[in-house]
Amino acid sequence: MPLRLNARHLARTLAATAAITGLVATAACGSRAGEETAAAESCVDTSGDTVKVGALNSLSGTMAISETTVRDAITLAVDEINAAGGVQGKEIEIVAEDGASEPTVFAEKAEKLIREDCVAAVFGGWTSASRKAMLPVFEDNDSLLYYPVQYEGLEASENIFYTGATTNQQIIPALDYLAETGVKSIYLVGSDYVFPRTANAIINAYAEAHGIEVLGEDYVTLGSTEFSTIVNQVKAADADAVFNTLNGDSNVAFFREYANVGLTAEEMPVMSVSIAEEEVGGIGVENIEGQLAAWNYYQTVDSPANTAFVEAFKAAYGADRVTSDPMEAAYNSVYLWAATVEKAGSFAVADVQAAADGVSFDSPEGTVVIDGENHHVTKTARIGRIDADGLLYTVWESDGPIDPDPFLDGYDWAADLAVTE
Amino acid sequence: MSAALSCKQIEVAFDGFKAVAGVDLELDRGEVHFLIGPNGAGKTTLVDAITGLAKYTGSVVKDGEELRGKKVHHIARKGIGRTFQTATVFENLTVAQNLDIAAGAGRSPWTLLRRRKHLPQHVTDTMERIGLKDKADTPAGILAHGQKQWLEIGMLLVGDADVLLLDEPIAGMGHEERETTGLLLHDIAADRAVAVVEHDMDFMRAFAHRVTVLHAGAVLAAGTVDEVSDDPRVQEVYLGTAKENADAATA
Amino acid sequence: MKFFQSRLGTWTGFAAAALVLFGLAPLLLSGFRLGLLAQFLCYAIVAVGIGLAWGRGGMLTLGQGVFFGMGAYLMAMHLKMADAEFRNGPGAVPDFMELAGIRELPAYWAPFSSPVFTIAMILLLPTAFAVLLGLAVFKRRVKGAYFAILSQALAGAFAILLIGQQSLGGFNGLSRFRYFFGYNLDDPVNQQMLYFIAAGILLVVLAVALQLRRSRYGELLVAVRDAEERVRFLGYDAANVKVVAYAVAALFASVAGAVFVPIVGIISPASIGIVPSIMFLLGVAIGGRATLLGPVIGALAVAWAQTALSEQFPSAWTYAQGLLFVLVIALLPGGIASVAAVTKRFQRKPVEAAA
Amino acid sequence: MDLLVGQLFTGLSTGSILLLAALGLSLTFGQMGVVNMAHGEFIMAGCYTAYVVQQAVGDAGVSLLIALPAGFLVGGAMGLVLEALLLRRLYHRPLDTLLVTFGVGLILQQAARDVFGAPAVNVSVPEFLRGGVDLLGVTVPKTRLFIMALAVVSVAAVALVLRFTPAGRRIRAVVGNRDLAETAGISSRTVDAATFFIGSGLAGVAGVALTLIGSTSPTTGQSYLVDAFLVVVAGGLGRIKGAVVAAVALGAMQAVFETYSTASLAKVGVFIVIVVFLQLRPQGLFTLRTRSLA
Repeated sequence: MPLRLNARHLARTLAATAAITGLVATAACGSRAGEETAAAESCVDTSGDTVKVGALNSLSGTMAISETTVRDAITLAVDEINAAGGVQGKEIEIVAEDGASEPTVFAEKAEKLIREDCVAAVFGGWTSASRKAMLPVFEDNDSLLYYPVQYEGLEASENIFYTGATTNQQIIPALDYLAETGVKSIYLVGSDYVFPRTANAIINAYAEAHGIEVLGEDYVTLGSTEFSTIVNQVKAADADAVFNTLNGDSNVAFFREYANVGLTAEEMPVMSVSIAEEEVGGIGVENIEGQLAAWNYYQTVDSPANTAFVEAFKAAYGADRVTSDPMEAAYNSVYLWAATVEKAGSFAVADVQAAADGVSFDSPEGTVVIDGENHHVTKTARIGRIDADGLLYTVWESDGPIDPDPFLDGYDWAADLAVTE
Repeated sequence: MSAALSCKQIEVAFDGFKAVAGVDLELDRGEVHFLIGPNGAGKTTLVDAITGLAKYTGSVVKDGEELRGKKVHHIARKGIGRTFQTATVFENLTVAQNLDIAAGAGRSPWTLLRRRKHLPQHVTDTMERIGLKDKADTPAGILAHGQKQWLEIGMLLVGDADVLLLDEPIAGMGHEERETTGLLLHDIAADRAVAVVEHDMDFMRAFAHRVTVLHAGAVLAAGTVDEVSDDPRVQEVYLGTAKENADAATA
Repeated sequence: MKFFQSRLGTWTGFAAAALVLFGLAPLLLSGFRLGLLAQFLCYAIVAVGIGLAWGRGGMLTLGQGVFFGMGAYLMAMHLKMADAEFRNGPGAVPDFMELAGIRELPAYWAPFSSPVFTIAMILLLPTAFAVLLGLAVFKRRVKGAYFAILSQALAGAFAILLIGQQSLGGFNGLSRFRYFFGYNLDDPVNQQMLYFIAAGILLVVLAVALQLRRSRYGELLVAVRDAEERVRFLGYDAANVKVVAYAVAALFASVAGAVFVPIVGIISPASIGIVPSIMFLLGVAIGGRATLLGPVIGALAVAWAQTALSEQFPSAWTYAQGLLFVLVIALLPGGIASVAAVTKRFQRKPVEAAA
Repeated sequence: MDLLVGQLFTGLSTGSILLLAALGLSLTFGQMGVVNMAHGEFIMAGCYTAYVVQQAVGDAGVSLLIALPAGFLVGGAMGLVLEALLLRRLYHRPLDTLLVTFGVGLILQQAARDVFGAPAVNVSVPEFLRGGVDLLGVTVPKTRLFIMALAVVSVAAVALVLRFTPAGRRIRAVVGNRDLAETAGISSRTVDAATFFIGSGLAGVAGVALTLIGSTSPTTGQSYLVDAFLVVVAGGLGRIKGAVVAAVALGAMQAVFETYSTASLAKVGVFIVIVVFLQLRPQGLFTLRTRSLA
């Protein structure tokens, strides 16, 4: 019989398969748009002596550069809390996963942590893409994500706590500082993805309202190291300052090229929002000394809480390691979660959400308080100057913690940008 | 009798070097026409030119139609088939599949997308003719060397080529196989034009109806075996080459 | 082996596969694992196409991410449109555009509110693109490593192009889909439905590939792979033969991408660039490129290993992954599917040597 | 005028970076048919060689001079090992070399991450290469001039080695006709190893040079790889001359596209140009003529 198969047979196979699929699919149909879906059952088990939390950071791929340090900070915080008796008397157990620098992997691993490992909360994520990928997973499964990185704002989810800065706690203070120091024109350079684009939209609106001229706006592909053209254009534009939203490796090439064509921090300072202590080493202090950065935390912040944090971190990971803003925010996020759980007296998501408002933590950057409305935290803005020792030193600080305003509702000039959910 | 294929003033140049420099050639049906000449005489290049592989100036006309500038597969469809110095067959396919593909250049997409229910009659016949009937389901890759050459010739036959250009069809064959191949060539030349590029003089003497001798890209002599053998220039070229070869061997 | 070539054998094979996919898997796997399997099945669908183009046709397509991405983005556009319309009425702007400051719906988005148009585009656009590109490349006899590198550059360029398109979500891509043709995506029952759809499509795709392999075209494709010039000298336009397989592979990848989107819930340039495209290929190489089921097995095995290894060894799994590729491809060129053949050959070595 | 000169220079500079990255590939891919996806990781190894040497030596200028030959040796040694352990078995399966070396690249990348840490490290630019030189009204960074010079020197060195040394003649003989070379008594095995050593060594040199302008991290090499392959494809099989022309042309195109549109679109534009170009010259700019069918 081997030579008998033909098109008719194919048609039959196809029809049969289609029929099976159709049958099973219709029989299995669930709720339609507009109907309520049965809420997912949480499987978090708090009956034992331990409680599981997830740590989801990229340990491989391009983002591993930044995210491995965040993982270290999370681990440190968990160890400290455990040493102090745990949360609700239970020891915290970390379930570690690799996000592999890919949004789909973040989504997959987040779902695994929630549904298979039954973790009470997940700490991690870095890129906006990873957060956007995880958001529906946490909402659909009604679980909690603590996201530790400054980001572009314009988001608020019941299921995410944002412990990094939103735009009004980082970018707007940076612009305020530049305006205060007499900057009348700026040049925008950024990597081509959502954070720089959103940040630059805000900067343009701000500039228009405050009489600052934007002389140029350039984007390079992520990871690009080709800056001849852009740096030449920057030099030709002769702005008072450059606002830099480049990401990762691109900064190295940018600052080297910048110094090479003879531009200096004195005549045209660069304000960066993605360069922290970790990155300075890779760029080379000699290329970036004197330039500015905008964050909420530096290793040099003078507070007892920070002294303890830096000491503990160096003890755990080596004296040559530095601490940075995202690490601190990640460290804070674990403490904030623990404090919220203690306040709620429960690990249940609904209880944690209900208790979150007003929960505070005396963090290395100062006291941070959760805003129950938008799930962000209050943060003190700091402008730092990069010094010869590779560390950043505060040159300007906001008057106390700034309330988070992710949709920039409190800024008239941002009315065109602000979108409410 | 009109020529099945007529080539006029064929010239092929590589980087200024003329591999073929103005060759005229006529192939007639019913004839086995040998192309001989020393290495580098331009025999294979001439075949490449006719079949559209090498760019040339001049003219190749088959059945009143100019072939110059046509694509390889268009020329093949005009009924010009060729083989290669090393037999090129589809090694992972069976003999039957090889021949079936060769027979099907004109098949409609619909036919192609269906399974073959049975082999076309002329494929079966050709398999018989080239002596591979009992190998129908054998992968071509494990055929003996000579059998591959026959298969390749068979592929041209089922493809209805009436001008066959065979590049060293008996290379690597034993005595008996050569004999069989020679008879096969005569058999298929009954209603086709067959051109054979060969080095083997004995084989040429035994089976050539007509011979063209190429030297340095040009026709040195043409005619019957005897006419060509008696030509002093041919003798010189071949003796000279023989002498060079001998020198090279001792060097 | 003969059994599986017979009609009964084929039916049995498909019935067994259907039983496993539709019966056993949903019974044994948790909702999460079933969702993962659904995702892997999408990779398997891509793999079947690569098996055809590369394994049978010899075209090393390092750029299947392009077609996968096209299908995925086209589907994602429809889902975002449907989502916006459900919440804010016809002509509404999808949520991510609002965030990006795009107030007006771009004209090219509008037709994607129609499911029929979307599905037609998913089927036609990547296929047409593959035909055009294939004709451009194969007619000029660009092949082998040249074609591989060209298709890889295409994947890189495509990803970069998408990153620059704010109206397609830029670097973040498109995510947060709530409804799939009117069904809630957060309902576990509907997630299972998606799994069944993926499984059904895989079977259909396998059936199509099987028919292509067994047809005269399938033999011709192998002939082109092994001796393209010979085929040309037999009067075929070899480029057309290749284009068909390339386009079918593109179509499969596009369909896989379209199903992938509602299952995984996000599509971004990171899923379709150079590295993901190589990953598609590695599954096929490891499973056995020239066989029908090898690519499916390979794609599932690689995806599964990636998940399992990264769960067990989150920071060291890359080593295992790299080693797997090196060893399997260097030592077992026929892939997992050739294990049986290799053992058999080992047993009858004398015969083989004689041949 | 300034912009024009600037763009011209940028094109040359980008081109010479591409050329440095592609030169080794042109040997291994072009002449041997091996598609080495780990070439990017060899470049990365060169970057880290520069880093390690600088840590040991201290002075940036001296260490650069040591690192260039050291990078060549490190890259070359890695190439030799790869060739001996894996590629030697795969010469008849060129497309499989692509997949195998991709796996090797994954491993090397993770190894770099474990040895040197995931964050980028800094390799200081020597004092004498800092700053720029004014040329026709444009400030030209000295590092880029250095890289251009290095590219010229590397190309010249490769050309001289291939043309005038016995080893080079053997390499060209094997590339031209492997079987004939073997019958002439040339061990193609030794020649393959030598070719791979030189090709991979050039990747190491490129890596050392690239630390002058870019970052040094485990993923550094990847960003150069695809462009480098395109240079080799556009330049033509096994042709150094082709690689040079293609690299400069690609660099110039990138610079021009970038001026008139965005950097992202520039990449896409370059790709389209290459596909169109291959329509006209399917074998690249320059081709070796052989009589074989394949």
